[in-house]
Amino acid sequence: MAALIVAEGMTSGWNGALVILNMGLISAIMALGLNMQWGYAGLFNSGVVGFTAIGGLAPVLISMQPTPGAFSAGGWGVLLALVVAALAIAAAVWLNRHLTGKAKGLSIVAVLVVGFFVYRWIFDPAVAAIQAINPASQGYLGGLGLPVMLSWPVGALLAALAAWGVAKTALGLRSDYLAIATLGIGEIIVAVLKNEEWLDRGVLNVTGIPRPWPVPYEVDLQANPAFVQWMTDWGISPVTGSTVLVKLLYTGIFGVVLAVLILGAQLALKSPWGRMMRAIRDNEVSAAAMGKDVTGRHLQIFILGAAVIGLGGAMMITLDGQMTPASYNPLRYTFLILVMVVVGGSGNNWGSVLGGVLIWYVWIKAEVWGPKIMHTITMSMADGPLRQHLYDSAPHMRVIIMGLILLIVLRFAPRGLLPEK
Amino acid sequence: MDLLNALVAILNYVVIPATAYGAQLALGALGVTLIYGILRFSNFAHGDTMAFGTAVTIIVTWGLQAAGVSLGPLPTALLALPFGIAITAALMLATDRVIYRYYRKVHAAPVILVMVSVGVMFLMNGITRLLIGVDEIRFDDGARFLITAREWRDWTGLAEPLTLRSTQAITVVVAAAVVWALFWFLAKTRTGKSMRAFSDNEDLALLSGINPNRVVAVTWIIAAALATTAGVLYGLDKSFKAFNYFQLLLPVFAAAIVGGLGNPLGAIAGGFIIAFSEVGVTYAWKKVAGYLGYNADGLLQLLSTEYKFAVSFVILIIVLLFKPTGLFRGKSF
Amino acid sequence: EDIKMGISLGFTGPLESMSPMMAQGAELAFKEVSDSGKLLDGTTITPVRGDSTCVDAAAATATVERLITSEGVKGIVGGMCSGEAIASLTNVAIPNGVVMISPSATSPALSTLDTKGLFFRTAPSDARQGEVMTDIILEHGLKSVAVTYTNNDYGKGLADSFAEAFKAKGGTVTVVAAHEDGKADYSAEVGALAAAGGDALVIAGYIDQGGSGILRGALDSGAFETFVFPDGMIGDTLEKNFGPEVNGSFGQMPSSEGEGKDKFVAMAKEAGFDGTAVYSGEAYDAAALMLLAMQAAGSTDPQVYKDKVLEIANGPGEKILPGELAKGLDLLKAGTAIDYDGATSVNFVNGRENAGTFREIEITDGKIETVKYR
Amino acid sequence: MSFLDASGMTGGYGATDILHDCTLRVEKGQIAVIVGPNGAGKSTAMKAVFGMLRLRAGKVTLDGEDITALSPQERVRKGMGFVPQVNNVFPTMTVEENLEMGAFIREDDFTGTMEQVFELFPILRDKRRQNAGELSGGQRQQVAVGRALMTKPKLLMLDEPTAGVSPIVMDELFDRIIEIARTGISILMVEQNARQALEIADTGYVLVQGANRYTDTGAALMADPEVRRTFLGG
Amino acid sequence: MIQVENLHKHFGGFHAVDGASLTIATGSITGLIGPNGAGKSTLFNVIAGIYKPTSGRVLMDGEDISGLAPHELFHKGLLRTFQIAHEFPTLTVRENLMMVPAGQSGETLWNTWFHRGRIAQEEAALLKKADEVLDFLTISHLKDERAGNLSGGQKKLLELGRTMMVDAKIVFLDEVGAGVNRTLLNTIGDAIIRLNRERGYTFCVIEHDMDFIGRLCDPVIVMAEGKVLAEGSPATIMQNEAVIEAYLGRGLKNKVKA
Ligand SMILES: Nc1ncnc2c1ncn2[C@@H]1O[C@H](COP(=O)(O)OP(=O)(O)OP(=O)(O)O)[C@@H](O)[C@H]1O
Ligand SMILES: Nc1ncnc2c1ncn2[C@@H]1O[C@H](COP(=O)(O)OP(=O)(O)OP(=O)(O)O)[C@@H](O)[C@H]1O
Ligand SMILES: CC(C)C[C@H](N)C(=O)O
Ligand SMILES: [Mg+2]
Ligand SMILES: [Mg+2]
Repeated sequence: MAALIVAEGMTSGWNGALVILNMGLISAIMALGLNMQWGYAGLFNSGVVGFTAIGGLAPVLISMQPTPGAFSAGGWGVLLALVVAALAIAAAVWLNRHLTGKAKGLSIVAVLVVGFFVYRWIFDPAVAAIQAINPASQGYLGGLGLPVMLSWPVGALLAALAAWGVAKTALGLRSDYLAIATLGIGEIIVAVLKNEEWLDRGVLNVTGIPRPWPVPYEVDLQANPAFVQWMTDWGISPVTGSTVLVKLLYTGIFGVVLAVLILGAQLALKSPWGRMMRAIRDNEVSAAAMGKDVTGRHLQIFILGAAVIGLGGAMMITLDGQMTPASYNPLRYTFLILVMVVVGGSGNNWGSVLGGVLIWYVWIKAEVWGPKIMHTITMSMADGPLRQHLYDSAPHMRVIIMGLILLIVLRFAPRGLLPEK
Repeated sequence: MDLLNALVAILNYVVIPATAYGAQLALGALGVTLIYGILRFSNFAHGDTMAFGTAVTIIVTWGLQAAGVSLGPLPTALLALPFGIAITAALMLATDRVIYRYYRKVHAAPVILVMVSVGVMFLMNGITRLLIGVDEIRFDDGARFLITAREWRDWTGLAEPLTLRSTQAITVVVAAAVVWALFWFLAKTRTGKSMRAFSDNEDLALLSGINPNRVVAVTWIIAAALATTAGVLYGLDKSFKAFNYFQLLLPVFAAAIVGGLGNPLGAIAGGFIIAFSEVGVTYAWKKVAGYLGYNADGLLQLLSTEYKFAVSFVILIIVLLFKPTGLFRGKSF
Repeated sequence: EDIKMGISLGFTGPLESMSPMMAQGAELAFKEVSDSGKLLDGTTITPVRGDSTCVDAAAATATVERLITSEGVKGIVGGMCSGEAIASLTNVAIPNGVVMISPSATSPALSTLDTKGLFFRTAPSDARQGEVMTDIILEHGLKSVAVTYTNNDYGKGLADSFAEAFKAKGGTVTVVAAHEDGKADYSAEVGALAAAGGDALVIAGYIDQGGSGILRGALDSGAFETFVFPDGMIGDTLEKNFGPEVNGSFGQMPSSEGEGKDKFVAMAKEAGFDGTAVYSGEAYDAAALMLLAMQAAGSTDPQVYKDKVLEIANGPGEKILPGELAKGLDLLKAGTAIDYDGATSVNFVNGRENAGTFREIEITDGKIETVKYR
Repeated sequence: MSFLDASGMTGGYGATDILHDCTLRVEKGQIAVIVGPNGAGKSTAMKAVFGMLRLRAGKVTLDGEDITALSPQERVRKGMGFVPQVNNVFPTMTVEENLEMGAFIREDDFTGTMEQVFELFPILRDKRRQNAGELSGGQRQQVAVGRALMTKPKLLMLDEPTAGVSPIVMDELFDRIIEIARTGISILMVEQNARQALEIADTGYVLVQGANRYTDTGAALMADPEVRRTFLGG
Repeated sequence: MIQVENLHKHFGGFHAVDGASLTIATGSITGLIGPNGAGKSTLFNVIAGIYKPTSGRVLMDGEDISGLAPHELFHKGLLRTFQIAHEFPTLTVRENLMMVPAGQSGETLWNTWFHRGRIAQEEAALLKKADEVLDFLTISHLKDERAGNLSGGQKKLLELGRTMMVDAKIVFLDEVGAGVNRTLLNTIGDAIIRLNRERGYTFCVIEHDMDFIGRLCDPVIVMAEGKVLAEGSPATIMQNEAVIEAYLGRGLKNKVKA
């Protein structure tokens, strides 16, 4: 794995290699999160994209500067509206518990409908007010202007909250129902981030998210004579030097986070807790009969996994320095992560790390290999529209390669490259 | 107060589109339900199967058009459909042979098969794009309308337009035919019964002299036929774009589950429930209300269209919470 | 010495049909200067293309990252679409201190963004287009319109600024609704628009994308008869797929007339592409401006020449048109000031963007006809 | 030569063999019973005879014809019927449909046979329209046997037909089995209610760890104190 | 110990348990027999919290426990085995036992990170206990085997063993005998009796093998069509005409086959 990255560095430049490695580490973290849900507990979560996205919201809310006047204009209104919505739902749930028969259905519907209209009535004007503020570059609430590192735990928290909501509704369902349900939830979360401009400027994207503490900006480094001197001593061009250094710093931070997560996960897995989880995965009914609170544990692990995924999401946005909701698509953020877990070896934390970095590497390189493969395939062909067509569609080799890897692993190493034990 | 116009408005913007859409979903859901009922897993690749089938059909259509063949007023694609089905079925059978069969042999857990189908999804996803690219393609020819807005206005002199695209009519007719055929097959024919038996208890089916490979093959063929038909109708009515078919997965599954996975009747009901609520909930009732004598300044839109697909999902959850096996009791193992 | 210059445009994606002509425009300028051999005593230029996809901000960022860190370009013509442009600008170009001049990113956001003086655009802001569109519509005697926009910041920015201007001039906007690109079915969206009603429908979208879907749906269901098309909707796809169906509809796009334009079109013809294509001239000017600025600054270092761009663009001095870049370089070398006018009568307002003139068009018997420039 | 002759069967599910040179024979119209400890390989042996298990060695002949290479379906056509130990009905199909499925391979008219089955198990006639899944343990066993009979088998194989069945139904079943045998059908069955089973058995096999330990007439085995102590629970 | 009061469980229109009332005395080994479909397993499932009763109550030591979740009942000392064995296939036999006891501090994440020491101790204790149980059941040689690879009877033993890992008050056994070799069944019988004597477990046993019932159980309760048909000592039950009619029968009609 390390060898791969080094080789990459040698062949196509350290910048490129580090870019891959950094994103690889983040992918590893996401894979770790999914592994907790799928590997430990056999919960099929196909809404990873959603939890990633909502985690990514945190850096915006935490580290961006607040939009002057936005809060007084509509912030409170929005909050109030959300509270109303929450209350309405809570009320509905309460009624669902404490009423029976016809009265139940009617009253619940009534509460929800009324709640909905009150909500819209408060919500819409508030939003309009916020989005009216300098829509070109702001038009949203903005953040709290705090250091971006803070947003990582917050991202985890947001994802955990979302997961809690999901779990409450969908965890009761059978495995593949859960898969469909989470698939939908993922889509919805993304849709919200895309369309609620007051929150994150939606498709207008939030850019210029500040960098975490130790990481400097390339320009400043290049402007800093000491650094330039230092680099020239080493015989490296300041530009290359600065860009590489920045990426290395990220690598360091991500590495630390990953290490901590792995440690925690391993300790948990190698203990009665892990044993219990495997038991539940094996046979829920008798686990319950043996006094294990199956639903409770599922809730716990689902939320935990989601939190880790959210953390990864927040870190990714910090790395990108921008939040672009339109770029969250399930193929890339749900199913690719799934492939990482399965290939690495579901149930095995190190497997997820391996899978994360490895698959990400392949995913990136596939873009380059695609055309090459196509070239070799079409070599024999006579020049013509067909060959041209195949050549143009080379990028799609990427998905095909992924599919093949997944299938081959499932077939010949069903328990992954690093099996559970 | 102008009931007539209100009615026409609803027809034009809700009933007609929703009916066509519903029929398309129903067909998709039937495929999903069939595979679930008989092979016992949720096939994530179904959306992309629809895409593949449609892509093939489109290519054949182009061929026919180039050869100057046409069905007059009807879209040439209908002529190409059988070819599309045949090729898709062939691919399905091949896939089963190289991939799924093994997992049946080792009696893999359903959720593993779901995972496998994700792999297949990736593959078909890529293959389809290799085949026909990512761009939007319209392949409907022949007469585009049964009723156009202008004609309608001239006939009726109503303010509200009403249009009926031939593709919409075709969709409904074809869907109805297919569904009828399928039910007749499952209920009456020996093969159909043997398929039900197989879905009930695979090993025992074996002991009764039912050839499992044959059942599975037939299942895939039917599934391919359903998927392709659904996909082509959808593409005719709207347009073909590989990625959209992947996104169809959610409403299709929602339909199947709402109706009760494994239950054909449910799939159809589910299809229309989903379609009508999607269109109805996101429709702006302002105009209709206006005709009915209430002039709103708002749009009277429950949910902005950006959240259209969320509807199908919400319904899914609600149904599952109150009826975990769907409206029509589906298989629950 | 040989330097590399980047071209970051959406070669794939919703505007893939538009970008080739733009790239060729830019490359035309680079070639012209290289061949002249007059830039900083004989510096030659190698253009490097990169795909910005026009929609995927992340992808665009990666592309520009590549252009700058591994290719080491000295300046970039692009990005193409506003969102992607802003993203790559703030995340890569500014941190690395490289100049970006966009030929087509028109979102108002770019007028106010803090860009450390590294960003310019030869296209006008949509704020302006909004006003122009308002005037045109009112002159057609239409008082109330519905607006739909492609759900990105180009669409949103344009829709907003138009709605503002239109209301200010006494028109009524019945609804401003977004549509997502790349959906199969827009009946719901059209239904909503129809419900809101209006004399015409303004489609601030992309013709190779959702824009078509909306237009198709609106025509089929008979919801609207007259349509208004901004820049993103005006292309041969419009003539090809809709033609006569949209007779009587009209619109406008950034484009200028006059000697400079004609010269450029002629040169383009030479080089074998259509110079009248949208934003092609803008691309030529973007490229030319950077090179001339280098000459004026006597350096290819973006940090240095960025300060010269404005004075080159706005004069005072001798007017320079397409094809006269060599002359311009000479003058600058001699230390005489020039006023680059280029293909789009370049004249930068608020320090970074072209004031821009617009071409008003109308569809008559299925063809896009120029009405006048304004 | 016996009607069914499965000799020297060796094989298993994976790497390790379960059966070791195991031999089972049944004469025409007679009843053979297999007993033995749990995990001895009784069910495995049955599966092997029915071709649901790849054998590494040994051969199976039916009525003198070598059927070792045939697939289960083909064996069904050769006149073998099998009632597995567990889930041996089609739960969501009606009793009648279950029987129909039993007759799947038959091209001729099978209403006659169905009548016979109803004669044999009268309860099934009343429950013919009910889903097999909603029957209780004993009733299911009867459906299962009925299903197997529909193929008009020459050899009927039963794996623990009386497991979890109430005494009265168990006697009922054994009576039926005897009657079936009387109609000339050979019967091979696994039983844990060994005493009752051996009472009606012509031949008894005691299987231990996949190999024949004792083989004799039912009565003789019952008499053998060693067998009683170790396998019949004293 | 357990009191069932007029319990009903309906599946759709079908009354699987139809007003059953019965008492299981503390310290007894109560047998529950009855025709197939009498509702025995359903009754078990209701008592053990798998199904919610349609109506009626279940009392444990006078406390109403109807409709409690299985794991809650477990903590009250009510355990059950299943008609079809429900082991944890991928866990080893030993792990199958060790995971049983409730309230292991190693089952809360926090402790797994910050109280490793305590966990280690507990584990050691559990291990010891598990091995004792395995000896008791005479299957020590299987302790590191994956539970999935055991044969039917061995799984039944394991099920029984799990109940021994905690101090259960009452254990419900559903058809331990079905498909179990008679000799082995006797071993299980002995185990049950010893548990009852030495540890004071109360048992409720469903079984169709009358020898087994006769040897273990007193009293015996007979269910039919969801109701209690009769109750009493094995001897009396076996004489009871109704029971013979509905359940026991009169042996084979044609003893010797011609
Ligand atoms: N599907 C399987 N895969 C692997 N091993 C199996 C499988 N089924 C059974 N075995 C093993 O084969 C051996 C014999 O199993 P089999 O079911 O034939 O025993 P049996 O004599 O039928 O026992 P019982 O009386 O409990 O049914 C056992 O050790 C069991 O663990
Ligand atoms: N989930 C269910 N749905 C419908 N009917 C059911 C269900 N479970 C059990 N039944 C019915 O309830 C009745 C009692 O079933 P139960 O399993 O309790 O019988 P039992 O006394 O355990 O019989 P056996 O001795 O064969 O196990 C049976 O007729 C069965 O068909
Ligand atoms: C090519 C143009 C349609 C791009 C558009 N003006 C934008 O800023 O996104
Ligand atoms: Mg067996
Ligand atoms: Mg039972």
